[in-house]
Amino acid sequence: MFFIKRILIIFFIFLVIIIGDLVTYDYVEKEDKIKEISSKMTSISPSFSFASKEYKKFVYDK
Amino acid sequence: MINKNFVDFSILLLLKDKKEYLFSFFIFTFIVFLASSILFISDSIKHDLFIALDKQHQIIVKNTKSGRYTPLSEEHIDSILQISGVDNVKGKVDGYYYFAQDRRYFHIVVDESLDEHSMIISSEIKSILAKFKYTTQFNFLTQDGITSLDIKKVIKSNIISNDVILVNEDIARKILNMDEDEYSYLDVLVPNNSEIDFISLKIVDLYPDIKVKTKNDLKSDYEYVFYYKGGIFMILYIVSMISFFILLKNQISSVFGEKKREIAIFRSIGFAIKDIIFLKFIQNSVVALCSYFLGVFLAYIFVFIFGAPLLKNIFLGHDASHIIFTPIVDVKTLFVMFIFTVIPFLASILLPAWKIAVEDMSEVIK
Amino acid sequence: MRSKILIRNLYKIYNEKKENEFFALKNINLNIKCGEIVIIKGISGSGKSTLLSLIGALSKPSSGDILVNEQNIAKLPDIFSSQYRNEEVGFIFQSFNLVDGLSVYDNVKAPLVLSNINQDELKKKINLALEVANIAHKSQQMVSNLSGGEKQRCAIARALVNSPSLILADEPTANLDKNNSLIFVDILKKFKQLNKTVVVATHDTIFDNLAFVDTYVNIEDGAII
Amino acid sequence: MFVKYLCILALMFTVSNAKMFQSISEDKGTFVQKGNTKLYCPNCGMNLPKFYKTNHIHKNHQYCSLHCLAESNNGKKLQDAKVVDTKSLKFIGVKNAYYVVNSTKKGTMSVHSKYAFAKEKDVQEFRKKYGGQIVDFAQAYELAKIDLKKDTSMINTKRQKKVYKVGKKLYLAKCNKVNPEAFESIASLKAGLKSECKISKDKALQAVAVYLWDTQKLHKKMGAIGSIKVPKDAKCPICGMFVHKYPKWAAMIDADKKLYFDGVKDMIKYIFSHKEDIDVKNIYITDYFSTTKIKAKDAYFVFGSNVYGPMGNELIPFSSEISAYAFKKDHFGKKVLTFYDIDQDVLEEIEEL
Repeated sequence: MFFIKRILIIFFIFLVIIIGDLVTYDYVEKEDKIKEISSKMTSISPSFSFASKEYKKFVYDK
Repeated sequence: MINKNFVDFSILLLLKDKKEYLFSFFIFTFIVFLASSILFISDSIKHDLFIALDKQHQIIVKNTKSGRYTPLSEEHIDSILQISGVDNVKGKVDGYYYFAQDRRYFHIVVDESLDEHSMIISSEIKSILAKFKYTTQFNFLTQDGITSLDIKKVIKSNIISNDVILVNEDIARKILNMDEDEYSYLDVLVPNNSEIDFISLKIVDLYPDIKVKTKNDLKSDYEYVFYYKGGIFMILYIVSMISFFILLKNQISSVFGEKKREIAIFRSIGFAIKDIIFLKFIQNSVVALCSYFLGVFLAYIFVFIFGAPLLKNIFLGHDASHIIFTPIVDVKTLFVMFIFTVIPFLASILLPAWKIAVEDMSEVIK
Repeated sequence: MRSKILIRNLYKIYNEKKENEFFALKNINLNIKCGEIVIIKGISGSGKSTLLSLIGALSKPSSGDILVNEQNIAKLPDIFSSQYRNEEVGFIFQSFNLVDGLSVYDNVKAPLVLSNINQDELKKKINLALEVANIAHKSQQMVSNLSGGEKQRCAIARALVNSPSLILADEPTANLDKNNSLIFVDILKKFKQLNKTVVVATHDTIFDNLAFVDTYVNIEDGAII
Repeated sequence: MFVKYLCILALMFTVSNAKMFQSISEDKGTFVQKGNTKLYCPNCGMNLPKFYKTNHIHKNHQYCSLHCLAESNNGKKLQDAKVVDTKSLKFIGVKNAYYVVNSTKKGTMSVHSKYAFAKEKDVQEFRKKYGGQIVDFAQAYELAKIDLKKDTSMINTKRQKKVYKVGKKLYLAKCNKVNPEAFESIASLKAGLKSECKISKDKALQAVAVYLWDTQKLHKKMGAIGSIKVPKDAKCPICGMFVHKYPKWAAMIDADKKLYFDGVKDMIKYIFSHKEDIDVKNIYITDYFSTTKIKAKDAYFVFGSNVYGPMGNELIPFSSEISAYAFKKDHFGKKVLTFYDIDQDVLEEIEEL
């Protein structure tokens, strides 16, 4: 039981960290930023390259 | 059936054999960590892209000539406007400027609010320009010579703005070498969603060279890229599946080998078959649950708090240091992962444990 | 006195109806009364261990009945035969069959974890058994660090911890030196005082002609002679 | 591979088309008008150098195209007009001009292009390259008059869908208040706006001028705005379904109590059973194409098409006759009806489909 309690406490700490991070993240701001920029673009293509060939095709061909 | 003494005793036995379980524990944790990291990253990218798509018009029109993209003209706008059901057509200037010194492309996007001497850049571009000592302004090399723009503002890099430079429309045309009546894309506004497909067909009918993409097409493209079948995902999933099966084999053999005698001892002192199975169930549940949650938690911290240092490059390429992943936790997929890892893990232990438990143990314990 | 164990027409056949069919026990009839100490003698392979594991419900007979406390354990389903082993029987094996990696205390605790008793009672029962088996001073030691005799006593403590009325010992002295064997004989005496029914299967001559033993049974080729 | 894709992408912007065929730079042409409206077509306000090769002159007015010439003279016979020779860029009398119509080069303000030449040699050369038929001025002028109706409707569509919106936005953002009533022509309005607005591009200025002229002086419609707002709990009185789920099909009777329907068909059914209480002016429906609120009495209904509403076959409403007929053609409709054409027989016919 002691062992299980110890694990639960560790997980609880993790959970607090994660929930804290989730709650404090400003989704609205990020969403606004993305929407702001995407409303200026016509055809959005993600601005990143991808390691696989298929992916590059997707970004730069379409 | 569940009693404290029994659970305690199971844990005691688990800790006794911790060396054997530790290997499984680490492998399991690593698999879950890897799989959920991939899941978090792809979900986060997908989420951002879909938000970006939200603001898009329903139909995007591009022109091609002999398989290459060519600009569209005012004439295209005029004729598409005549189609009934189309409410508005906007021509947009958008393209890529090659920055030869760093061998990379900048995405030039029009922002009408800017004047002719300033631009807005992303933080990623800011750090690239800073490498070449462009801290307050940047000189674009155009057909008519140098166009110098001041950096007015730096915006945060996100999935679509990472390589973006926002400039005035005239400047964009200058940088991209486009004439006044030329457009890179057309945005077609169709108020009635059910007419979108029909209207895009009509546009293609009008100009066979034109490539029409609807919002739904784009959406399904993104879905496809982040679908488990797509490229890198398949490889990663296969890797984790294979290592998972290795893990299972390891775990089963540990039950079959030395544990056979131990099980027989417990049977002789009065453990019923169900007790043996329950004992193994408790032990392996502890291992599996701990690994699963530890894997998921570590993946979250790795991806969203530390920004997925190595994995990020696989997904976003090497120039994505400024992109921050939006924390998106898809509980449904995590649950599916739970079902597909923890359940087979437990099953693969309990079946051999049961098999051994029902054997005649009088020979083993002599 | 009441019958503790009543065995009737007991057969144990290995590889039944195959080419290498082997009769381990043939038509055994035995009556052991409450509080009796019974020594089953015979050379190795004569079937005495098989008889013991049948009495302890570790395996099932091919035919015949074993009545313990007037209950036929030969036909019990697993869940009840396990309960019977747990509550009624204490085993002492030749190879001790302790769980390596656990302490003496935890080994003795093993039979008790199935029943939901509170911590104090658990401790009391274990300590009592350790006292009886004279191993209390080593209760926190790992069993792998014990000598043969200590292991034996640990096994005895485990057999006693649930205070069973029947104790089955299979070649208890085979792995022990002379001294420790004599200690076991003393413990056997103690069992007699505690009014436990004890069945010992052995070929050790140390058990010959003991005054407190009620019955000697000789077994040869699976049959009582 | 990576570089290859990027190169293709980069190339797409380096392959640029030449400027419009009609356009020349200002110093190469002849402009007969005086004052600040010198470079603007008096009929439409468009920039003359930009469409120079289709310019026509009549009584000191320089028009951007044959379309504008015909429109501002109401199709009267004109023998003293002058036209630009496409080759030499000089004005010649229309009587001596050869016109090439329907060539593959696009015209100005018209679906059929009309270019004039002084010499027969040049005509043949042009025709070889771009096709089309050679006609004289009288024939070309007739053709322009025939095209006038269609071209005007096209121009109006474009203005309503796009130019007014662009113009309004620019006017509100970059211009001082201007009263279009004070100007006698769109060209002078545009010239006046030049000083009132912070707009340098001719196209943008044109949009503002067209917007002000058409909507404030000629009082043309800007195109409907707003849709029927359906409350969440509104149920269709005929079929009992929640209407807010189908905003594209919403219809409304704006009486003492507002009634909402999930389609024209259900609304008509209701109207037939409550004929005496309902004023036709209060009936609103949703235009299929623009999803905006329009009055039922001005609408056109397509019946028997392959588009289904929430209640199956529907009468699909449109704000203009043109779009109704376009829809009928595209979606295999049977008939186009006005609101007053709809009677019990039509309703029965729908049910039978």
